[in-house]
Amino acid sequence: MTAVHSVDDIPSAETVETAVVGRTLRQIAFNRIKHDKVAIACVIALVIIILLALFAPLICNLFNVDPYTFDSAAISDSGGLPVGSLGGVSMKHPLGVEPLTGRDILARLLYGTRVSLMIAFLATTIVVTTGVLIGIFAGYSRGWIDSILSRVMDLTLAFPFLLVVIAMSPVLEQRLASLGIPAGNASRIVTLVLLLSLFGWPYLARLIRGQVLSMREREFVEAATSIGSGTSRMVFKELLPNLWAPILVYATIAMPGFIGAEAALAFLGISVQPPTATWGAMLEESVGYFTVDPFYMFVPLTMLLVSVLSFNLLGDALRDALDPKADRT
Amino acid sequence: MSDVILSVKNLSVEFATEDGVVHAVDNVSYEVKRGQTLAIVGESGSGKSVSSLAVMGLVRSNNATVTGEVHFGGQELVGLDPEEVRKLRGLKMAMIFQDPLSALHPFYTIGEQLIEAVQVHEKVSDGDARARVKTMLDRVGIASAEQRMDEYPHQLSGGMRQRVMIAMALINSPELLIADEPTTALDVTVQAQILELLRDLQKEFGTAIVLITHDLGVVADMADDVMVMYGGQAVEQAPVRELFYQPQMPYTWGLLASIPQMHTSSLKLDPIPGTPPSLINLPVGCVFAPRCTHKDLVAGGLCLTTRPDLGAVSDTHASRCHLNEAQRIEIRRSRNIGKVD
Amino acid sequence: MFPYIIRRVMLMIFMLFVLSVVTFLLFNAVPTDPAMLTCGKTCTPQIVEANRIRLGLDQPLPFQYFEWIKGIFVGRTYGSGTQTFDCSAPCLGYSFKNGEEVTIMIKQALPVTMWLALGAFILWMSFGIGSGIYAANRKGKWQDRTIMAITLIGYSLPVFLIGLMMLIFVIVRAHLLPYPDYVSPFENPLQFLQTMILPWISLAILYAAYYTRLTRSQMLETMSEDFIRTARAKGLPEKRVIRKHAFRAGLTPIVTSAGMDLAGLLGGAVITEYVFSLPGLGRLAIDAVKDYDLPTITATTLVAATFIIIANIVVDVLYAAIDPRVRLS
Amino acid sequence: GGGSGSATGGSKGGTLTFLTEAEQILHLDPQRNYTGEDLAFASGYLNRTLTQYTLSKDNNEASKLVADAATDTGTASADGKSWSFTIKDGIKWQDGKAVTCDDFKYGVSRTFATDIITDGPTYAISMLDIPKDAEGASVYPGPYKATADQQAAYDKAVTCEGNKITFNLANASTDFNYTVTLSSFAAVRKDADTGEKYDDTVLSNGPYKIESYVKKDSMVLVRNDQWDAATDSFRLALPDKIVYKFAQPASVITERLMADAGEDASALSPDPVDTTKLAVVFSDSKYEKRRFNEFDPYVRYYAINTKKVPNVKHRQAILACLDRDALRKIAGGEYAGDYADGVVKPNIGQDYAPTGLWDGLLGDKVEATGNVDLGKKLIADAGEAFPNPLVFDYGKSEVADKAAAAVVASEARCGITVKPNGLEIGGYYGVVMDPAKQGGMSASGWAPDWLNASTVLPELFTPSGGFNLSQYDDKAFNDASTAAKAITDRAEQAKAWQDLNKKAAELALVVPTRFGLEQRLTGSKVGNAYIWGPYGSWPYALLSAN
Amino acid sequence: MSAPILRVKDLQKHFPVTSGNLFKKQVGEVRAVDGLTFDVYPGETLGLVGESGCGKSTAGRSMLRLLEPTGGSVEFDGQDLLAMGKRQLVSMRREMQMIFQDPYSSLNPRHTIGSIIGAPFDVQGVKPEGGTMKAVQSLMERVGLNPEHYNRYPNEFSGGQRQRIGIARAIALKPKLIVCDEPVSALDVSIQAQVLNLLDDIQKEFGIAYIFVAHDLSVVRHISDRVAVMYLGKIMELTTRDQLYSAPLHPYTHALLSAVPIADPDRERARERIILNGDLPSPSNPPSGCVFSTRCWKATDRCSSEIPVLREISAGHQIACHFPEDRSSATASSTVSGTDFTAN
Ligand SMILES: Nc1ncnc2c1ncn2[C@@H]1O[C@H](COP(=O)(O)OP(=O)(O)OP(=O)(O)O)[C@@H](O)[C@H]1O
Ligand SMILES: Nc1ncnc2c1ncn2[C@@H]1O[C@H](COP(=O)(O)OP(=O)(O)OP(=O)(O)O)[C@@H](O)[C@H]1O
Ligand SMILES: [Mg+2]
Ligand SMILES: [Mg+2]
Repeated sequence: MTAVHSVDDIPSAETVETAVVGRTLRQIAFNRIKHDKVAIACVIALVIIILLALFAPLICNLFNVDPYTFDSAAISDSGGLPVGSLGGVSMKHPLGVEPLTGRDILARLLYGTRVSLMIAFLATTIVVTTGVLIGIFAGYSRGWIDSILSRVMDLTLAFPFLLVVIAMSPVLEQRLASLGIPAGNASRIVTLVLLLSLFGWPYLARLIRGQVLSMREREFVEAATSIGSGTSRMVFKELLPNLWAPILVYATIAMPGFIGAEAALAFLGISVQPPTATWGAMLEESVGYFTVDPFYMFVPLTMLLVSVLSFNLLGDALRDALDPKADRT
Repeated sequence: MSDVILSVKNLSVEFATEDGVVHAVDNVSYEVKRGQTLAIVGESGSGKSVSSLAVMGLVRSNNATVTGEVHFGGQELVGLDPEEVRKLRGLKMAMIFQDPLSALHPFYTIGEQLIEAVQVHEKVSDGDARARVKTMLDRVGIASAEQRMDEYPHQLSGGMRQRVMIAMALINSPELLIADEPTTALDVTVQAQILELLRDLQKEFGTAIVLITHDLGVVADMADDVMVMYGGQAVEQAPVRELFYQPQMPYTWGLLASIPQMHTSSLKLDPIPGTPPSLINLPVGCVFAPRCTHKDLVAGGLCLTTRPDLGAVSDTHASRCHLNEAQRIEIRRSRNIGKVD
Repeated sequence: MFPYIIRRVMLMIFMLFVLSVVTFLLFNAVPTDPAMLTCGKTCTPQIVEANRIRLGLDQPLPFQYFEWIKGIFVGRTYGSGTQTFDCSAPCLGYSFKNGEEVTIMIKQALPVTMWLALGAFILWMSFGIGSGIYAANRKGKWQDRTIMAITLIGYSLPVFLIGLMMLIFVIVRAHLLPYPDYVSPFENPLQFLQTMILPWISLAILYAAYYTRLTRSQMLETMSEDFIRTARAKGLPEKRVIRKHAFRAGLTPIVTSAGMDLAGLLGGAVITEYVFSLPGLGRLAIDAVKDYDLPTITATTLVAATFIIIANIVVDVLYAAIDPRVRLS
Repeated sequence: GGGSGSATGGSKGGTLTFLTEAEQILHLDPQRNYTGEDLAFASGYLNRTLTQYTLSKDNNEASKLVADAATDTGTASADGKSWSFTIKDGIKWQDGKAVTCDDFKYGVSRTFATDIITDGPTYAISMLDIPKDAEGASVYPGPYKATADQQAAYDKAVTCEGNKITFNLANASTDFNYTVTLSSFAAVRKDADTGEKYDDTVLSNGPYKIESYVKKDSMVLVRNDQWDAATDSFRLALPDKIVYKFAQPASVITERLMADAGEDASALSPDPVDTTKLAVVFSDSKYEKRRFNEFDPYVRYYAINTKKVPNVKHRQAILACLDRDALRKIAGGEYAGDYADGVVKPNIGQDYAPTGLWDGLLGDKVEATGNVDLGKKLIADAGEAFPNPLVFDYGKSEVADKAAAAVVASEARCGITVKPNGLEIGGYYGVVMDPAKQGGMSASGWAPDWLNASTVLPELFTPSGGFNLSQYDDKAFNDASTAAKAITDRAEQAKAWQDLNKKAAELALVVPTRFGLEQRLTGSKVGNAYIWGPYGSWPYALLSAN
Repeated sequence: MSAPILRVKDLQKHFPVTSGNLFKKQVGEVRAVDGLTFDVYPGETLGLVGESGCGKSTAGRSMLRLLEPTGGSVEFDGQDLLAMGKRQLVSMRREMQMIFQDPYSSLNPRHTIGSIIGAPFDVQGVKPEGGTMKAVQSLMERVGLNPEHYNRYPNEFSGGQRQRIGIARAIALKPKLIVCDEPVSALDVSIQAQVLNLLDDIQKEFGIAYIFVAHDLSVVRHISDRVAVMYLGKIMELTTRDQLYSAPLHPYTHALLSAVPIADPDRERARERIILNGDLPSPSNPPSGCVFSTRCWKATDRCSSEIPVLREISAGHQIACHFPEDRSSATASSTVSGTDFTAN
């Protein structure tokens, strides 16, 4: 006789438990990151840098330094180089002083960190949000909306970034002024962030659009339709959660990109206005002193290198950790 | 025995992963004779592909360890200079992979890929190689081969691609052909064409075939001998008729009972409950014990504590099970499995 | 193929049109009065007015735009009275600031930038691809780590810093090369090479990192493809598997990036040109922007954009050449 | 050593190389050239002027005139309203044609075409006897679009009789022969005039001619074989070839000159030594013979816009509060120069006398770091609130940005809110010369066009001056200045200028910051290098490459 | 018999083949589904078989208006589905559900099982008694999943378990019709059997009608009441299961049935086989006349010029062939194995 197996024979919970040791991608990724020494080091470095930036005023108080005070005593009267070795490192100025002005490098570095990170962070946030939203929208709508959005992306990408940024900063600043944001550093930062974002979003939007196009073909999207889901549920609940991996990876790579862009713009003299410090501005200035006061360059360069490396390596680690194919033949 | 072209002894493959060591293949031994077909069946993930890749020397990930012996045409392959193994691959032993679209390079024409397979082993002029490829494509039933040779894989249908894969494998008339689920991606009508082709070619060249599949119908059609794998182990090995008519192992029974029969009228299927084991934490006892509905028949919970050996049922038939012969016959009779006299 | 290219070129012309309008508007929104820039230190409002009329800046914007477009196709005449001069087609405008036809300036600057971009491109591509493949084959081993670390550091360093440091160490300090002094390669090949080698290297350092990483990840990706297993099963030697099968399959994104990057550089490698005093397009553009030299800005922007758009087309055609699955119709 | 050779030292031959950060010679067109270094360069090599300053390391000696294209240093009519010069025979253009009186006359006429001939000095317009219209512009619009009537007006003011050129002036001038040292009074041949484009292609009548000129890249000068040394007692023309390399990064120029390797031994720069390397260059004795540290002709100052800050106490407060010490340190400390006490610099000679600006002229002594108490007191005395914010225009550069920061910080001590307005150098004067756009304070610098304060005080502080950034218009001051110009006794005139200078200081029309010093470096093979007083430049006519 | 729950008439779905970048233009079309007509009654299972790519999934989707059909009509529960507005359609989806082909891609990997199975309640605004959570857990229990795994993610489950999640989602709102798109083809034989049994039980319990899409004839035979055989977007034969398997009339059905290997060596090797020549033609360029004519061993000139219509040949037996043939007797008489029937 044929034994009748009904649903009751379906494996009990216990067998499932032992049979499938499944973990979510998030858990797997977290686990992989936890075991990745490089990634951990990066996270620590970034946390330290961010803390330094957040608590800049506090730390400066602690050392009794500030980024704007000129200290004529700390520099020589002939040539304006810092007095003392290692760029004027002393009790009073733990990381030395800036040539010509005697402003404290530690303080400038910390406040510069704030500005640089803020620019990079804001730009990344805007780029990621707009890029993701537009990318999802284009990919999900397909048809003429997609065509138009894609052309806009092409067009934006076809603009020579640096030129437009340089030319547009004064214009934008003026517009902002008419909106009530007075010219000055606040508006400079806003301008920079807006311009960096303006040219940053199409890359991500394209990436996301591609992902969405292929994800649309996955059946869970259709399954969502089949139960009657609307567009907003589709975009925010079904698609978006599946895009975190590329978004996260992109964001960690974009951050250092923007930090570097700020430095390049500083070199061309269109970053934040002095006396406000940024990493880029400090580096740009210190390059000239490289032969006579190498320590001056060493300080911001180290910061830049550490943060760029950390973000990039972390991005790599994340990508590896989030890659379901990793470590398989 | 000169007849034996491939003899595998105690082959094990382990992968070190972040979750632990995966025992993908565990002490597997088998032999294949010239002109004969060995079918390997078993559930998904039971180590069928990995064991064959190990034979071909294609288990290449950094985290893999291959142990055991692989005698091929009188040569020991495990531990041999990889360069020597490479020279055998494609020439003396060849393999067909499961998904013919992803197994063919999308950027090269069929002709280029086949000609390369000829020229890597032999100094042949382009013209000669091309002629040989054309003959082979004709042989595997590709119409207007000359023209097809200049097409890319995506321009061919699934059946044609699989034929191209077969042509590629057979182009140097290998002594051994490993076919890893060669028809899973195809539908039945094309599958029938392909199997027919394999059979013809085997007759012609006397090639030994290792056929991996989970379709017992295909096994019934093609195989001389069968090896059933479960959880990385060979759980039953037998000539094809014995396996279908006198299966000795509960997993094999489960497999046979799960198939909806085209020509019988059983209305309710008899599935194996549960899911396959994790290859990292294999059960201490019989690997199949957690899903086995008959383990209670064995006294003292032996099934859960002691792993059964691959015991000989006859000269040619072996299985891993603690049940005694009487119990097996009784169960098969009650479940109507195989032919019970 | 042909109809495809024709369609793409039409699309390109359309995009260039949009671009030219947008640039024209953008830069006309700059708050500085270009007429004023023509009149120098001893400026009076009368002179400004006179110049405004002479340069046609008193005309309404659409008319100015029309004149400008006309100039490109049929040439135009500037000035009035006895002091007129012809600017023959393609007339990209007349730079008030430099007192020169923009077309001539671009003709002078373009070859410099082109050589710079091409040389750097060849360098970084060969290095990036080579080391990427090497690293991929040694994934996780120290060679892999070292290569990735070195390229990342190269990528993190601001390009002005790399350039200046090389200039100072290689030329000023070690006298390994003469000072950069651009000549055409047809005029003096040796001097050309001596001048270009450092700019090439510093640009290559910047870009190589990305290509190393891209190649590496592409290789890792393709090496796990089934057709690689097939190639091995055929008995192909490993070298051939990598070069002919794996690399070719992963080439598409590399080609895309390469096309875009090369095109971007052809629009001007601003900072490198600055550091090494190369009279290229980037400098021309940036200087024009700083001087609010509208005709030069508009023209350079368009030239740069044209490169990018052409690169897009070329990349797409190459795509089809590499990947037979891509159809261009 | 090379740098201190006598005026006739150095040997012929070789290539002299100039390295500069600039992207071009600002203007080669003689009528548009108005920057000291470029004037010296062009008149040293390409165009001859009627008169020249003496080539001498000694400033007093150098301020004396010598004849160049003219046979002597000019003859004034008795009323001082007409000056004539006779042009030497044998002076030729590079194409072999003789340089005539008409060429000089034509050259001067170009100055009037102010729409095309921009940036040049406008002395010809203000001094020549040509009627002005209601708005004060000359009725003569220059040679390009003059009607016959207009041209006739000019032809009356400048006349040629054979080789003798005569300038008829509107007002008496005792030193018009100094004025003509400016290349805006140099010759341009009518048939060679290409208008706006002449700036790139000048036809030379000097010892060299342009072989190639690519902006942002280089300019090469080679010998002009039509130049006859016999007609020229001013120029030595020693190098065979002169190469100008543009657009070099500042720090690299200094590094190269310091390294002094290969061809760079015959190189020098019109730019100052990069501030970052000053300390090294001036402390290491190996540079001793080829480094120079001299006063340049400039006074650096911040003009205070009297329209925006009308209250003199407020202006004085700005002066009192400023930390000039920080500014000087930023500019290089002791290498930046001395604290200025007015717009007239000591190296002008007799027209200078200390004004005592910082020693009580404002009511109390003002230290270099500022006198905050005094500043606060002055604001309180002003009787009204300070018109905050004070927009501070300056041309952007790294150093200027830092200086602006110092200005902001130090003025803040007195409650003055300075709003820095960094402008691209290219558009700087376009903004600040426009009263509608100028801020309350604008950074600038001024050098006398010749060694007479008449080229300083009236220019800077009267409406008729060309550079009145202070927007100052005071009847008494205007009259005093016009009167001073007309004084024929030089000593008496000097006294008048001294008084006016002190007056201007007291009125706080500008914040004088520094009497500029300039540091330069040459390669070791460069001969006859020194800093030539009149232009604060190299003595181009003398330089040698070996 | 009661009224059909689903009436499909001349259903068509053509996909445009486009080219161009900015301005797309259609250069051809893929006739994925080309005129299907059939009814489905409450509680019955209609099997839909055919080679891969013959348009089964497309047909299933078009019936539920997950794809907008190009032509034809679909009447669900007496209402014209194609005339419905978006709103109405959404609420209609309560009654008709789909189980998707691929258990791996049909579950959103970033959602927990609980939220996947609970989604229909959410979306349709249905508040089950005792709360969604409870309803979901009882559903999980019903399909044989441990309710405690409510918060797990799909990747923690095996293929069979995932397919059950999909089933649970489909039956959550107790619909009247479920289109099962190859629910077992991605599964192992043993797991496949589990799922088939489950579907069977659920049908018995709720009286749901199934449209069961598959290409595996043995599976279809196991579960269906009636079977439609498709080839290149068209129905070739539609009849009851027993009729189809015992007395097929269409040559294509013959070929299909004969190609299924039997898991029994003796019978398998003795079986008569029809090996078709060539591959499935491209649906964007289908053969003229009878679409099967290019591979049919009985094809004549008529076949390649005249399209055979689907007609009722006997009660409940529809066929689209010019030369129907009952080979059940022939099979019995013929003992030739491996006969190679070729077209030309
Ligand atoms: N590189 C690897 N690292 C870790 N585990 C691996 C690796 N390659 C294969 N495995 C594991 O080895 C086991 C056996 O895999 P194999 O591919 O041989 O299964 P199979 O029997 O061929 O299954 P299927 O029928 O699905 O093809 C699987 O559990 C698989 O996950
Ligand atoms: N979105 C689409 N655009 C264009 N063609 C499509 C689209 N979807 C399906 N097709 C085509 O329609 C035909 C039928 O596809 P469908 O998926 O319905 O086949 P199927 O019978 O379900 O096959 P399988 O058994 O492989 O699932 C195929 O040729 C397919 O290529
Ligand atoms: Mg396998
Ligand atoms: Mg389907």
